[in-house]
Amino acid sequence: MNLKSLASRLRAVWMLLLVGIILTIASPVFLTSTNLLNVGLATSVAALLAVGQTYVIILAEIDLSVGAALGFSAVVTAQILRSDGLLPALAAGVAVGVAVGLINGLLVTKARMPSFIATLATMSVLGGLSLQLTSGNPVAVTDYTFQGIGQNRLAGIPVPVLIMLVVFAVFGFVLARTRYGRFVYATGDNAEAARLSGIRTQRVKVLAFVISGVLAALAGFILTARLSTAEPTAGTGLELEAIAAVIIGGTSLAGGRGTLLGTLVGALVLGVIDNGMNLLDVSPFLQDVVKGLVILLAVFLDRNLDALRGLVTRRSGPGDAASSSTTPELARQ
Amino acid sequence: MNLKSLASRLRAVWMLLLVGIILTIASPVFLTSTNLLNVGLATSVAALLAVGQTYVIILAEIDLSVGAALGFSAVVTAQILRSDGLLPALAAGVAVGVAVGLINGLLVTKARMPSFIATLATMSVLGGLSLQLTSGNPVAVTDYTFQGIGQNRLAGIPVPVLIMLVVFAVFGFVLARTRYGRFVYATGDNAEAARLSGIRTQRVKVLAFVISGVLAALAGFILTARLSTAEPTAGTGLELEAIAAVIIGGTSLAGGRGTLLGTLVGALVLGVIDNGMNLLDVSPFLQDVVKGLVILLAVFLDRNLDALRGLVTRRSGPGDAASSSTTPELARQ
Amino acid sequence: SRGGGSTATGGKAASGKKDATMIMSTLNNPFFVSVKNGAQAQSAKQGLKLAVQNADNSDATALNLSTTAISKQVGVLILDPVSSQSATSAVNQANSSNIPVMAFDRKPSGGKLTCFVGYDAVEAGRNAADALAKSLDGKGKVAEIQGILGTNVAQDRSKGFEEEIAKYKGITVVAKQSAGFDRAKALNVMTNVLQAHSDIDGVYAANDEMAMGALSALKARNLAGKVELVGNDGISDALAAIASGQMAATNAESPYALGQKVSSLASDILAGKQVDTEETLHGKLITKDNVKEYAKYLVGLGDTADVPSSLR
Amino acid sequence: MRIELADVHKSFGDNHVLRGVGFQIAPGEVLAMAGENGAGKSTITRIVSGAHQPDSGRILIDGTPVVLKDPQAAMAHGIEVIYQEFQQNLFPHLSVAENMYVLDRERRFGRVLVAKRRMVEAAEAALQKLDVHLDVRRPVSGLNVAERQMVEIAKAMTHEPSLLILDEPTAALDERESERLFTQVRRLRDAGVSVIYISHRMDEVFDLADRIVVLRDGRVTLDDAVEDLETRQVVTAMVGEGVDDFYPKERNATDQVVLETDGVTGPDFHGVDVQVRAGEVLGIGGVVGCGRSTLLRALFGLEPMTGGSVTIDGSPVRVRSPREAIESRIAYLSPDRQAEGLCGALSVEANVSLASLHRFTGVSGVVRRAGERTETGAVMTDLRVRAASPAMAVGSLSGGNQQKALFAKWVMAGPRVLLMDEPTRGVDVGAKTEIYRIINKLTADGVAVVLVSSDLPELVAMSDRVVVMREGRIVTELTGDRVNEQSILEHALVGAA
Ligand SMILES: Nc1ncnc2c1ncn2[C@@H]1O[C@H](COP(=O)(O)OP(=O)(O)OP(=O)(O)O)[C@@H](O)[C@H]1O
Ligand SMILES: Nc1ncnc2c1ncn2[C@@H]1O[C@H](COP(=O)(O)OP(=O)(O)OP(=O)(O)O)[C@@H](O)[C@H]1O
Ligand SMILES: [Mg+2]
Ligand SMILES: [Mg+2]
Repeated sequence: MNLKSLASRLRAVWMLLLVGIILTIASPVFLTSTNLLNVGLATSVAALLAVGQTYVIILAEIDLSVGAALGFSAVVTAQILRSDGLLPALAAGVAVGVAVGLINGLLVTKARMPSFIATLATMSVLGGLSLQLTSGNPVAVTDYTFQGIGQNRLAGIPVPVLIMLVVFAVFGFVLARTRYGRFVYATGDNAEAARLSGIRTQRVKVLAFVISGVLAALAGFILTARLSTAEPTAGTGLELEAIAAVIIGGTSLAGGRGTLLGTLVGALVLGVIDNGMNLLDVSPFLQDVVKGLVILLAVFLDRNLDALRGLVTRRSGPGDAASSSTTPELARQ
Repeated sequence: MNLKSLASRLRAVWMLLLVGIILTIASPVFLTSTNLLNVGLATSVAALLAVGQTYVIILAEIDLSVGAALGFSAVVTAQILRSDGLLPALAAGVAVGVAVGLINGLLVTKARMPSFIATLATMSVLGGLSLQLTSGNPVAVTDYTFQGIGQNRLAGIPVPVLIMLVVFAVFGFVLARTRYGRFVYATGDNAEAARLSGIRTQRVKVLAFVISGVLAALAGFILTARLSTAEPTAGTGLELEAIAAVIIGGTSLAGGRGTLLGTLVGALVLGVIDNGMNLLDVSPFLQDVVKGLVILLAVFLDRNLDALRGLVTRRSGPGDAASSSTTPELARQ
Repeated sequence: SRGGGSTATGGKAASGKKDATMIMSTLNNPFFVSVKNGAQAQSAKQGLKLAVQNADNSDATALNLSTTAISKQVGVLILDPVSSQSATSAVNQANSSNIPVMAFDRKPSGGKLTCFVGYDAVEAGRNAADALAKSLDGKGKVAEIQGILGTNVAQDRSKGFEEEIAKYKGITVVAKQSAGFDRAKALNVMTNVLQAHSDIDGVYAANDEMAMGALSALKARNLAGKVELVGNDGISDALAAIASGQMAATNAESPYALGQKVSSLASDILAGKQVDTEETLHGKLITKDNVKEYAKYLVGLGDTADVPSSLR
Repeated sequence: MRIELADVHKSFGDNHVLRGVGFQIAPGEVLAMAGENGAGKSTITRIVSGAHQPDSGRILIDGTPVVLKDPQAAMAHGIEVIYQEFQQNLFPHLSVAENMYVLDRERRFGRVLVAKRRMVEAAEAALQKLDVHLDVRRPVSGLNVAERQMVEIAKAMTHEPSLLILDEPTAALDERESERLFTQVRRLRDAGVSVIYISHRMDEVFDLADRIVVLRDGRVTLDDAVEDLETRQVVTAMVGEGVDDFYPKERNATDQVVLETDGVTGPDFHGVDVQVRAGEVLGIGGVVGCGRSTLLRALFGLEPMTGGSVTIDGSPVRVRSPREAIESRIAYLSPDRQAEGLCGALSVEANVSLASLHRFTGVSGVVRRAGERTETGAVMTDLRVRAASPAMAVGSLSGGNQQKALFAKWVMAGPRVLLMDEPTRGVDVGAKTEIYRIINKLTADGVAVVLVSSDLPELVAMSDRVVVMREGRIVTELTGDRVNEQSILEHALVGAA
């Protein structure tokens, strides 16, 4: 978008490189192509959720329902796959995603509910529906074509990784280069000004929630195909993972700022941490500790690199630090 | 604070009454004093977390670490209780709460990290530490006095309920009537304007996180005493319950607005829903669905009661709806 | 039956009550769902009004649910404790309200139980260790995939497994990672473990859900059936995997049978009959040799949901 | 375009703001709208722009009744608005160019995809017309108040409007920029565009308008061609009484130096030496970007000071934060009341007492509400803050009343030094006079005042002494008769582009 966001992207990339270099030294296996593809594969599901989440967060909203939406659309897809075949199943899964997104979007815009609580409630509803629909049992998937979405490779690259890259490219392009993308930034930056400027801010928001819902369904396909099973509780907790990826990637919860490239890097940072800890056989009790500390370090560097650089070149005074720390609030209107 | 917030408190009370009336009709047991005290008892732990969360959310921040802080301080307290007795144990538990709050506060202010990701990371760290400290095993508590915190009654009222009421009274008073409370509202509404008025906004925030940490420790005492055991994973998920209570109680995630009375009512609404579904033997899979729907309804009514009333008295046009929906943004500057 | 010696009667059961509340530690797991199904099927047969509640793995929720059930004066309170220690409060409360209380799966560490019925989780870990060792002929490198840390089952199964596997000098545990009883997590964790230890010979997963996730990871590397995989529980997918030779064994603990047992005990208590105070159920090691037989046994119980269609 | 309002009513809750407003504008006419703070001018603006709906009444465009249900509907009729508050117009994190073409209704820069380079070029060209030179790729958050105002104006001009509404556009502009704006307004008028121009500056109103409508308590109290009117009549129609003396300046300066700076240097100013005496008002003149605002911010601890020293009452002070400034009894009235002045959701009362709350709290920290209410009430009455209730949210006051509430906060803090940047921005003539009286009262009590204002008559009338800044340095000091608009402008502009 502009220089500032470019810099923040690059910063996230630095973090990724830092973690990557440490792991390359610590584990001989880390920097092999199979392992890196594993990271991509493990990241793909949360990363897809993070794409929609980025749109929603740039709009100064949040979507906590993505994990549950993933689970619900996964079980619906799997059940229809058993009874009616591939295409109806895929269509039904996408329809669930659209419906969930529409409902979230309308609750936030028309019913004027804070997105945090609205999507927390839909998360609860969808989680319950998934269990109800399946009586709590996983739904096995034997369709060979469908499994391919998760298990095949194209030119040596796992299909989920390809899907992830295509989705990031397409939605990144939409965000950065289209009118709709500009409306997303403008509405998130200052919803009132956007409305008065003639932007249909409610539609912009509803569409973002729909994107989030559809990508949750797509993520559900991948996860189901990888496991050959749809689990009603499959997405539990993935919403926090996705949100963390978005924020680590430099998008501000206050809205108006962020890039999809940052989100991709954020998702990869999280994936690399998990992968690295498994490779190094870090004690499972300590994994949460390490993960938390690495996230803290990453975000700390991201937010303070300028200030730290300033310290070195002695350009910054107390006023600078204070004024930049208040920018997010200023921006909130 | 002002008329508007008073009205919103009352609205939350209406919701509570509505749910209560329905349950009184549906279940003969609901409106008995033992059952109502059960609701109070069941609510007390999440409600304490919601008190600190209210401060933090009015400051336009969020504290996701409260559940993990509860668990960590609980296991520390229980371990020291076994080795060194009651007072050192309580002191250690409180010290953990203070330390967690300080760390969160400094991460958000000095290290300028978004509170969502900072407290998500501390949540992960604390969760891991609890497991590490206990090797994943619960720590039994046999101290009779300590158990009394959770299991005794005073004048027929369970001690946790009394503690909850005292905490709400004290912190409600602080928020509504003291200088610090005023600073919390001002900083949450417009941190820059507050800073220019001479308020040390960073201290205000740090103190709020400390309050949140200490109340998490207190909630940990109660839970441990009730269960006669400290579980490393005891607080998991309670942060979302607490945040939901705060928002249902009318506090805005955008900051600057909210009351503790609202939070108490919000927590009770959630407690009553749970209690009611159990009394009515709602199928466990459907409970999540019902709970989500009731939350949606409650918040919808809370946010739209004025507009609905306007529809009835025919005073309001479409533009009004729009303008009141934008008031929060306008008000935030 | 095989349990402990003493017996007890259900106190005030003669009051003619016909209802019971069963508080499950979780329902986000097919094992517990099947327990619930078994219990409900059996109650329907015996005319017992059974309410099932879900504590969602939270001690606090479990306690709150118990308190509510006790103030409703249910005929029998049935607990599936989230953890042994934390269930004590609920048992004590029920005791002082003279409500008969029974527990299954995990035994509360205090209070007076009318009866307890359950599988031995430490033993489950041991059995799995023995089965794994046997299929590896006592030597090789293995990985352990643990459940949700901090839960009783995860702790006990891990303890049993580690104690037992240590007895086999030829076997080294090269990786020990948690996948939270979750299939998708196990897939990622196992993929990474295979990356670090490509020469692995065997895997123990603390439940079959994770075993299935691990199996997906093995399949992706064409190692299914080559790396010995042992799980716990005996869910339908695991039975199918054993039948097809992709999995070596599982320590099956029929949840449906457990549920049935719980309901019939509750009915006995309400009817004032004598019941054993303690009944430990033992898991059954299922391998390719006996998987058909076990499937037949389950179908006989009426538990078709836990039998893969290929074995019905 | 001919637009007519007939019997328009609007209430916010119990506050009946518009009580039957009616007037019309002809094509190619500039209609000036004047009225006290809170009279309802901005509310009319928002109704015509589709942002608010009237409770009753009609709007006719070229004789046909229309319903302007949202901003899009108004825009479809070619209605463009420059709102009073920046927050209603701009996107801080978007670039200047994106701000200007955010909607791009005509899809000049692509139907779906955005042609960024062409957009940047168009934005540069549009600003050029206003003689504004900015890097249009920079985010708006880096601009100062005047620059933002110019961007807003440019944004409204990007569409060829048939009705342009400007709600106090010059409140943040200096003479030069205002003049450029007027040139554009006249150009549009000559092209047949209708203009509604809202201002509290009578000279501008008479300079620009063809007709004047005065609003008082939600009713039109005067509607006449400008040739038939005198300033006096307009003011009387606004405030209900004659204002004889706009600038009731009292000379209270003493010899005792309160604030002294010695060679202070900061981001946009260098080697500034000023002395302000007790009871004195020191005006600072200069054009946009001369560094005077930054100087004030630095004195209040909001910008780093890299050199020089500051003394107050003879003792050196080092101010690194607003808090330290307040402890040294320095007060600062920010020109940006939205971002830096008020807590919008808090009550008027809580805002006014915010900087002096310690006076109403003991060691316990409990606020003595009664004392607080009495004192804030007194200050608010003095300053004529019009609020339906002191407990209402300050954000729902009219713009001018918000400004007065902000002023009240600093009066109440009892400062020794009062730094004011555009203190009467958006304040009506009657209330301005009140603010000047308050300044007199403060100086009589020995407060040292520094006044930065782009309202030159105000600066001339209210200052005892004026220093003029150019490119971050003080270029001259004017006293006595030399304090006049002519010489301030001369010194401010010499050598400037
Ligand atoms: N959104 C709102 N909610 C409640 N009251 C409002 C709102 N907007 C305006 N008002 C009230 O309407 C009245 C008129 O305000 P308006 O902004 O139209 O005045 P104005 O004539 O533009 O004043 P100024 O010269 O100070 O800008 C004021 O009393 C104000 O408090
Ligand atoms: N927050 C900011 N970020 C970046 N640049 C700024 C900022 N504020 C001011 N500037 C720049 O600093 C320079 C000095 O601005 P300053 O506000 O001191 O001028 P001024 O003479 O007081 O103008 P005015 O009379 O309009 O208030 C301007 O070029 C402006 O663009
Ligand atoms: Mg106005
Ligand atoms: Mg200025």
